[in-house]
Formats: sequence, structure tokens, C-alpha cells
Amino acid sequence: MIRVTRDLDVGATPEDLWALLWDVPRMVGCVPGCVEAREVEPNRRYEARLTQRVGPITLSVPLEVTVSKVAAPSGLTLEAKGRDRLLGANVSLSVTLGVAPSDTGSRVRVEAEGRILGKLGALGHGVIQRKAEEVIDEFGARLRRAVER
Amino acid sequence: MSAPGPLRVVGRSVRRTDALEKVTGRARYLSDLEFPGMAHARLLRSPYPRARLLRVEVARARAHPGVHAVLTAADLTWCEPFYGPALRDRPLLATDVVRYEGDPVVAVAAVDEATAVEALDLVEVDYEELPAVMTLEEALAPGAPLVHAGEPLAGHFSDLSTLRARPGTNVCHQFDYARGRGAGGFAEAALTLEDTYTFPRVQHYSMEPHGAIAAWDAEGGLTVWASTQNPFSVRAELAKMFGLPASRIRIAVPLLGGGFGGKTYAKLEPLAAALARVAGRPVRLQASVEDAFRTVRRCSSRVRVRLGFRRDGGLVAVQCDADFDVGAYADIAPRVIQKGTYTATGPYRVPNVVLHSNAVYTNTTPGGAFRGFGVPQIVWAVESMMDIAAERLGRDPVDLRRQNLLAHGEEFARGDTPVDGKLEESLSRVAEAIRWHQAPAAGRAKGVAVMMKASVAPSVSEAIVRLHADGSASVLVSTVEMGQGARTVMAQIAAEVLAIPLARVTVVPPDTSITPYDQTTSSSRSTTMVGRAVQDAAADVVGQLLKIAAAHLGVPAGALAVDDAAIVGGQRRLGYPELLDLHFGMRGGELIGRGVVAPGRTQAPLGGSTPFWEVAMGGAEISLDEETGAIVVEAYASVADVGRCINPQQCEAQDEGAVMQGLGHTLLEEMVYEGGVLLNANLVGYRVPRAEDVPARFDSVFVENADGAGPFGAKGVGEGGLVPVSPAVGNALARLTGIRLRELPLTPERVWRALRARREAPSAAPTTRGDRPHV
Amino acid sequence: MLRPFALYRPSTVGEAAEVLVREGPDAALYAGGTEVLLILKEGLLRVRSLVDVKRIPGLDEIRRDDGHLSIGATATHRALERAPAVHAHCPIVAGVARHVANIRVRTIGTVGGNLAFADPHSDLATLFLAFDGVVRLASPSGERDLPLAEFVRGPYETARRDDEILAAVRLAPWPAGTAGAYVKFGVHERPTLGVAVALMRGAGGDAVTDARLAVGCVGPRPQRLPEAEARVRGWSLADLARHAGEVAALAARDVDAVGDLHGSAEYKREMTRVFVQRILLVAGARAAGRDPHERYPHTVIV
Amino acid sequence: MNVIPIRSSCSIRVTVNGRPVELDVRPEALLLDVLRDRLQLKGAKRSCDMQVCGACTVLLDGAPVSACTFLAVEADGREIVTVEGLGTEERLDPLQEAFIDHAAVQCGFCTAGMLLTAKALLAEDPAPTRQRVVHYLRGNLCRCTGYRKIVEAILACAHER
Repeated sequence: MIRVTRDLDVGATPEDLWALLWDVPRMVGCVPGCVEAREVEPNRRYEARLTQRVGPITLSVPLEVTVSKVAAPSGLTLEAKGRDRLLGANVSLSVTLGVAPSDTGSRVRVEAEGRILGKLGALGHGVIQRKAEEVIDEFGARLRRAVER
Repeated sequence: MSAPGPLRVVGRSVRRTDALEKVTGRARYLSDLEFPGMAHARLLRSPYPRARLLRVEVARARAHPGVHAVLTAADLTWCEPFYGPALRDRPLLATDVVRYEGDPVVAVAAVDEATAVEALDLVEVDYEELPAVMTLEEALAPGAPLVHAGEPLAGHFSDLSTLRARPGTNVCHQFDYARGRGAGGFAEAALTLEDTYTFPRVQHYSMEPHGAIAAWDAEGGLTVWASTQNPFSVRAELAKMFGLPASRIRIAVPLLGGGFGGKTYAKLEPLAAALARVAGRPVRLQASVEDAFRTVRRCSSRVRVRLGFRRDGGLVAVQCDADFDVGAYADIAPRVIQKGTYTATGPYRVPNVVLHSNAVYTNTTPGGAFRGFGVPQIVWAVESMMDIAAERLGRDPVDLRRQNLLAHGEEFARGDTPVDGKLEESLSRVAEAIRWHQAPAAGRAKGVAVMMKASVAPSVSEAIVRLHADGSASVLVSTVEMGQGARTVMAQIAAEVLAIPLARVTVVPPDTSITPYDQTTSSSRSTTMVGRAVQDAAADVVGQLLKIAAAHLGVPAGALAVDDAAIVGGQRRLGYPELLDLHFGMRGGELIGRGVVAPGRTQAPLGGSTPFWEVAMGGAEISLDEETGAIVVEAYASVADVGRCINPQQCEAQDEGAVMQGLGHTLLEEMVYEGGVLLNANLVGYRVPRAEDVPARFDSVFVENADGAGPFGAKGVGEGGLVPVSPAVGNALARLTGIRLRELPLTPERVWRALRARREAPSAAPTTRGDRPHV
Repeated sequence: MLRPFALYRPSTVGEAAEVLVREGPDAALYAGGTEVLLILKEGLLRVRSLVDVKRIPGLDEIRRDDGHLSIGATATHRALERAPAVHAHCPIVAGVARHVANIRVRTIGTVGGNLAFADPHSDLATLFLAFDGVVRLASPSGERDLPLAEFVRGPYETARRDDEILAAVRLAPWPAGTAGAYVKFGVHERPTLGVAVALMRGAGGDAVTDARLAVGCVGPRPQRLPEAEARVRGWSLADLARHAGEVAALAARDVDAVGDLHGSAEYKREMTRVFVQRILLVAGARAAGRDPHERYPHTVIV
Repeated sequence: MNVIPIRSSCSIRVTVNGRPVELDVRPEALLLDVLRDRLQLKGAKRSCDMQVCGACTVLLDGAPVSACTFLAVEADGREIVTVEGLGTEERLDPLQEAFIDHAAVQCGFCTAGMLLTAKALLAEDPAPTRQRVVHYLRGNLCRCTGYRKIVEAILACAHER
């Protein structure tokens, strides 16, 4: 089980930030290792491919992403599921973004919870939690850059 | 009938009959067998602990070159694709739902392993994950998701045909036993203790994983070579599944690379048989160690015990409520919860008893038989609490135990076998061996624990002894050789009774088309039950020889005696070959003796009276690195009341192996699940004992009063030694530090957390359960 | 059971680099194979070719080279355990090599493979940090040296470029009079923790002039603990005997601990405190000419 | 550059238990499978398959290796000893004799690995201490005997040297 929670302050109002969150191409740029992403059903379902390297091992998963909860402009929850056929790794992720106004713009709370089933999940147990933390931190940094530009 | 005069072969540490082939590498195990045209099988297993099977696409796998068969549940319309000794709840391949991570979904047989793996890569399965129950708490919570919905078919054990599930829950069987005034007895108790102890999920780790090779013949008969401990139970299972008479199914068992209970009852045999049928050729399904972690494990447990003592220390009442986590399929767990709970009162005299246990499904690897069969899980609780009671009553723990021990010949439970050993002799021997009355060195402490276990009953063992024309003999028994040395013991017994050299006795490997019925090689029962059948069969032959000689010499058989492969009377001496020659009028022919030991059903609570009580007592002396929490067992003494060692050195080897396997779940081993998935299904993440873990001082002591029901007064040994290890070490830890841990294994981190908790809140209860820290 | 692959056996760095660059993620470096063959068997890595560097001459040499101990990447743990140059210049390395994994892995497993695989539980990586280890990476465009601490980026991740192979690791032997010690603790197949310590002392002086302290297995990669090291500088051996606990507390504070099957982060942090203190006292005793042989359960002290 | 292309074989010459053997093997062929399936030397066993248990131990130029995780091509030009090469039923190696006499064999699945590892140890150190034997056996698991009789059997051979 992977659980990562991060708070980050972003120099943009919740409304502006909210607009970015739905701008799929710009959002894709913020998610490290997220390559192709396309909208299947506007504001509802997307497809994306997540690629991450854990040392010599490359995880490359086609994800089906569904937006399970929306409360504009304060928050939304994404559920993603997919399988890397080569590694035999089933990935399931849920990411909740909470957006609240703050004196410098808005404060974003990122709550990610996920699981990698199969050999990678078992053998990589301790390593993957730390990797997920790095990915979420990088996501926060890219989000801030994307908004504040 | 035992041969008169001193024993020649029984009681001596003769060389194992299979020693030469094992040290030279000639010994053949299932994984070594090959047959012309044999295909190799691999399984696709569920990655989810619980999910609905939406789609299983195998077309591309079937088309892959070199593939002989690809099976899904949909392809099994020609057989009854369910098995299980107690409940036939286990599908050959998942039908609509998968019930644990590792549940087989697709089976492939191909020209070689590489092709089978390539074919599995081409299979596509869509799952819809469902909420799973991973712990006893989750599985027993009201409204918890049900691992099994609907009525399973009953298995093939008559005593379990009345399985008592609790409808609408994950409880698939319950066991109850009470005597005296039950819980009413606590009214007389001056001291009542109540506590809950848990036992982890642990793995047998037979070094040879499970395996089976199946082949159908032209007439529709089935032969299965299997690494199994009970070929006849596998035969009964396959007969039902494939609609065949038992006579058309042959189960042949080579040497096993270990079993420890993990290879009892059908495991891979049904799937190998189904694959062989579809592939139209022999198929070998050989598990890896990782597969074994997803085939069977010990039932884990949560055991609540109440002990009531009179002021003088006498036990007056025992209550036990045990929940056993049996995993996704029942396997033989319904019997485990009965056997383990039945002797919750251990070797003690207790007038008022009320016992209840549940077999609870969870979405994990199925729990089955494992050395001790439920008793280690209960004794870990009871023997820990006996020490707490001794402390509260201001009594010496050994003395408190001695006071409560049943006497030789006393009734354990109405209808069951009276106690068949001098328990106080075992207790004084273990106290002496661990030097209980000498104060331990600084930084060390000692702990003791005792156990008494019933063997499986009712049960049936048959043996055939064939005396050949040259005076050599073949012993036909279905006892499986899995390292415990049973074949050597059977040879010794036959050689003793027939009075022929051991080297002229051959024990025929188990094969249900050749060797007669035996229920199982488990429960420490073979020496006693099968040994007696061999003794009787050999005696049957000797009886025939005496009759032949008597007729020839014109003297009553009673005036004749057996002596070194000959019948002697007065001055005359007739060698066996000569006697057979006389009997058959030519050189040839053989005498066949038969032995059947089948005590049958009795009034005993478990349906049959135990053939013997396995009694074992352990003493541990430990030191502790308080800063890291690491426990070292500096010395261990194991005492077993064996009646008589047929082969002393092999009894020692069995006892030492049992203690070290017990040390595994006491200090090191735990199958770690997280998010429904098993994290350590391999030997890098699952730590079994190594040579460096053996206590510096280790004494194996045998009490031999020839008071057993087995041949020459023998009883069973082999499971007992494992059971007292965890309570003995737990008691030593408590005496050293005052810390009482209720969870196993006692890993350094767990002990460290308990020491820290006590430092931070010295006034609080001596131990805290705390959450489940990492192992 | 391994999926098919091609086996390249280059005799020069150039030949090796050519395959590595061409095949990219479809190729993996291979020497002893004690780690790469395992992840191939587990199906975690799929490659179409393995590049065996054992035929590149000179890569297995262990020798002194301008003040450094140079250990060739394809030198096996067994060779490390026995090499005269190691016993002469960094004897503790020979002692630690004897406790890597088991006798079979030590027979064929290589030092370079161990470092390049960058398993967080590597004993050698931790110990070599205390020797200011520098890895020498060879590529067609020449060699570059990189401190080991920069080479190992994270769990199973190194700074090796596609066209590079690890040629050697170079250790700076401790000055005469340095007292060193290594301890590894753990119940599992791989250690829960490894600590290497070195106490440098001035000529004949009693004071500790410099110290090295490296902790491994506890976090994503082995790390030096500069603040803890600084704390010891200037201490007498008597100070060390009395205040080792302070240094240990600093080490426990600064270590980056990750929980896994070998222990929770909290436990690993506490074990860092316990074993840094213990190994400092062992090194201190050795500095004073004593040979302490305390023994602790599930612990190896070299 | 020497290359063995994917899915093709290369011929290797190996001395196995004193006998020269020539074989065509694929790059990914593991030594354990070549010994067991091609040379019918079934003494080495596959158990943990991860270099931990020692059931697959063979001696390569006298040193123990895990045949389960060793490419057969790497054995070219080298000498392999398996348990079948230790002694014959008529003339057992002293270690085989000692294992029988000390009941150091039960199921037998770890026995080949134990014998060969002990053989390598005694070649390195003819009279090892108990502690040395225990350390050397760190990578040899046994689930039946509890190890005591195995260590004693090895020590018994040590004193005889």
C-alpha cells in the first residue's frame, strides 16, 4: 500500500488553478512519467500511460482514469487502474486534490493512495513508497511552475 | 506377538534404508521423474485477493505453437471440478470469482516450461476487484463480505459430514466440547485468568515444493505420481471428480522432499489429471516455492483462554474460544480446529471444561495440516498462561504443572484412550535436562512448557508381508517416506518378527495399486498404527511357518520356536527356504501375511479413541539483547514420551528437526500480507531457521517405558517437539524481563517495542498488544 | 527459467558500449549475474541481450594504484576476501567481503555488479563510502571518476550513462593508526542495517583527528553522516568511550530510514543509534590497542 | 566481438565429474536445467530458485555455485562436480559415510548441497571449528534435521584429516 499526503502553496487563485486541472494536456505535463493522455469522456474519463523507472526496471502502464468526485473549485478525486502486461503488475491509484484559498493564492492538498500488485509490488515494497513520494513532490513542483508561469 | 529374548534389530540405530541413494544423489523425487512425451504445466494465478472474473481470453494461448492444453473453468464440463477433504469448496480453476491472491485461473500444458510461460503471457483476464477480508477481525465483522456464498458439497470424511457452518457468515465449521459444569466451574476458582493469544500465518517450506504427474491410459484409467502424504485420500478425491472406480486410479508416491502436513490431501493432483486428459499425454505440474506459498500454509489463529485455579493451585475450570483463520478454502482445517481445541486442557486434570472453535474463511492462501495440527496454536496460549498463574499463585511453574498432571491410566475425556504414559517422569526429565533448579546465569532465564496431543482416530492401517522362497521378505505398506525414516522403521519391525537380517527386507514404495490401504502419513501415527499392522502381518507369516514345521515334524507348533530365519524344535532346525520347499513341493511360492489395525469408531469426542497420546515437554534457556530485542535460545531440552524408540537416532533427528521448525514460528517466520497481497512468498523475504540458529546446548531426551500401543510398546514422535518451543521461550522472556508477548513470532522489533512500551509506561499492563508493526 | 536473450562478450569497453547504446533498455550489463539473473527470472526485467563484461582484460585486477586501492569491477567477493593488496591496504574490506550473502554468491558475485545494482542492502557500498570510494566509469570517450555517493543515486539507481561501464572502484586507504570497524545486523537474508566507522588519529597522539561514519541498508542508499563525524573530531579516546552515545544520537537523527520487510523506519532509526554507539566503542577499543570481542545476536562485527 | 545470438546455441566443453562433455546450449540455459535435463544428473535440486537455500549447489572448479542462477555457457572449459561425482556406492566419500552414520540425512532434498558445500569447506580448511562450519553453511537450508547432525557429521570428517 502506498500512501502519500502533501500540502503545497500555489500562487494562483483556486479558480485559476481549477481551470488548469481540467486542461488535460497541461495537466499531463505536470505528472512525471505520464506520456500519452487523452480524453475519453469530457470531465469524466481519460486514458493515459504512466512510465516510471525503478532502477533497471521500467514500469509502463496504460491507465484508465475516471474522475470519481468533483466539488468545483475545492476538490476532485481521480481513480486510475491499469496493468503492465510485461511485468505482470496491476496498478491501482486514487488521487484526491483539495484546493483552498490561502493568503498567497491557494493551498493544494494532494492525497495519493495506491497499490502495485504482482512481483514488483512485493519485491519493491519499501522502495516504491519512497518513489511515490518523489513522484508526488515532483508533481507539486511542476504544478506550481505551470500555474505561476 | 513379539519375538522372545533380547531384540536384535528394533531399538537399534540402524542405517536408513534410503541413506545410500540419498547421499549419492541417486534418490528420485517427483520433480526428477520424466515420461516419454510428458508435457509441462504452469498456472496463471489471480493477482487480486478477491475479484469477479469478467473475461478470460485464451484463444491466442491455445494457438501458440507447442501448447498441448489450455484450461479454464469453462473447459471442465466433463468432470466434477471441485475438491476438498472436509468441504469440496475448492474449484480446480476459478469459476466466477477468485478468492485469494494466487487462486489458479488458467492452466497451460506445453512441450516445455518456456513454452507454457510464453502461452500464459498471451492469456488476458479482466477482473473486477471486490472488497476482501484479510484478517479474522474483518472476516467475523457483522455483514462482512462472504468468501464463499452458497452451500459447498460435503467432503469425504464421515466425521465431518455433519459440518456445522454458521450460515451467512465466514464460519465454515464449528467445534464444541464441554464436561463437568463447563463455565460454571469458574465459581469455584480462587484465581481466574483470561487472555487472548494469536498465532501467525507460517509456511511449511518443504524444500521440495508440491508436484504431480498425471497420465491416462487407453482404457480410461488414471495414474498419478504425486508428492503426497496420503495417496488413498487423493485417490478417493480423483475417483469422485472424474467418476472412476477407485480400482481404475493408481497413485504412486516416490520419495518426498519433506511434507510436514503440507502435502496431505489433494493439492495439484486434480489439476494435473485434468490437464493430462485434455492434452492426451502425461503432464507434470511442478510447483515452485513461490507457488507453495500460494497452495497451503498453517492455519493462523486468535485464541481466548480462561483458566480457573483453586487456591491450592489445582485447575478447576478451562474455557477456550479459538478462531482459526483457514484462508480461502477449508482444506482439512475443519479437523484442525477440532484436534487443536480438543486438547486445550493439555496433559492436565480439569473437571469443568467448555471449548469452542471456529474455522473462519479469509481471502488468503488456504490453511491446511501442519505439524502439530492446531495444537501449537492453542498451547502457545495455555502454557503461557500457566506461567502467569504460577506467578500469581506464588508457585514454581514446574511444580504447578506437576500438581495438575494427569496420572498414568487416568481418563482424559470420557470414551477416549486413558493417559498411556508417566507424564510426571517427562516433566522431571525436562526439568533435569534444562537444569531448572539451578539459577540461570546473569542475563539469562529459563522457561518450560508441556503438550499432549491426540493422533487421528478412527483410522485404518493395513500391511502385507510376503516371505519369498529364498527367505527374504517384502513389506507392502502405504506409509510415505518424507524424511521421517518410516521405511527403515517398518523394515526393522518386519526383520525383528521374522527373525531375518534387515538387509533381506525390502519395503515396497507406496502405490495404491500394490500397497494396501493406509489413511495417512501424518499425525505421528505411522510407527504405531502401520508398525503394528506390519508386526501382525509378519507374525501371520511366522504362524504359517510354525504350522508347516509342526506338520512336518509331527510336533505341536507350541513346541517350536523361531530362530534366525529358521524354525527350531528339539534338535531339528528347518530354514525358511526348506520349509517353503516342503510346503509347495518345489522351490518357489511365497507365504503372505496380512495385518489390519482398525480400532474403529468409539464414544470419544472426536469420533475415535486416539491410538496413543503424543506427549512432549520443552525447556528453553534464553538471553536477550535488550537494545535490539533479539532473543537467543542458549539451551533447549526436548523430552518426548515415545514408549520405545524403534530407531533411537532417527527419533532424535525427528525431535531436533521439530524443535528447530518450532523455533521458526517462535522467533523468525511470518507470511506478511499487505493490501491483500503476500509480500514475502520467497526465501529472501521469509526467513526459516539456519544452522546458526541452533541452540549451543541442545538435549533430546526420550522416556521409554514400553507403554505404547505400537509395536514393542512404541508410540508416535515427530510433532510433539515443535509445540512447546514458543510458550517455553515466551515464558523465559517473561521471567527475564516481565514482558508477556501474545503475538508470534517474537521478532527483535516486536520485543523491542514491548520493552520500550514498558519503559515508557511502567505502571501499565506488562505488555501491550500494540498495532501490527513490521516484522 | 529465463526468457531468451543474446549474449554479447565484448573484449573492449568500446564493444560493450556499442551494444549498450544500440539496445538501450533492451540490454543489461552482466558479470556474476547474482542479481540481474534474479530479476530476469522474476520477470521484472525483460531484455533481448546481456552484455558480459568479464572478458574485458584488466577489469578484475585488485592492486594499489597511486595511493589508492583499485578494485576491478569484475573482481569477485571471494577474490576481494583473499587479495594480498586488500589485506595490505584495506584489511577490513577483506573481512566484510567474507560476510556478503553466502559462499555461493561470494564465488561468482562481483564487486562492480554489487555496486552497479545499487541494492540498498549492499554491505560493500556502505563500507566503501567510509573509504571515500570513487567509481571509475569507462566509455568509448574515456574514463570519468565519480564519488560513490554521487554514483549511487537511489535504490537500484546509479549515475551510469548508457555508454558507460563500471570499470573499478578506488578506495583511499585509511592512514596508519586509523581504527576501523564494520557491523551488520539483521534477521533476514539481507541485513536490516550496516555501519562502517573509521577513527583517524594523529601521529602518536591520543586525539581523534578525523572520523568517517557510513550507514547502509536503513534507507534508499548508504550515506555518510557528516555531523556525527564532526562531533568526534578532537575527542580523546576517553571522551569517545564516555560520549559515544551523543554521536549515535546524531546519526539516528540524520539517517534517512525507510520501512520495509527488514524493519519499520522507526526501528531502523533506533538500531542506527544502538549500533553506531556499539561500533564506535569497538573502534575506540581497537584504537587503544584492545581487541574487544563483544558478540550480539544476529550481528556480525568485522 | 564474441556473440551468441538470441535463440541460437553455442557449443561448450565441460568436465563433469571427471568426464569431458560437449554440449550445445542456448545463452539463457541455466546450468541446473542442463545438468538435470540434458545430462540426467538429478542430484542437484531446485528449491528456492533464488540462491538462498543451496539445494542446487555444484562445485565449479572446486568452488560452490548456485546452479539455479548460473548460465550454462559460463561453464565452458571448466570443471563441474555434482553429488554424483563425490563417491560411488562401493566407495563413498568420507563425508557421505559420515552423513549416514550421524543421521544427517532425512528427506535428502538438501543433502547434495550440504555434501558439496562441506567438501569445498574441508578443501579450504581441513579442520574447521564448529563456528566456521556454521558460518560456511549460512547458505544451506534444511527443514528436516535441525542442522545439528549435519554439523557434527562435517566435524567428524574434519578430525579424521
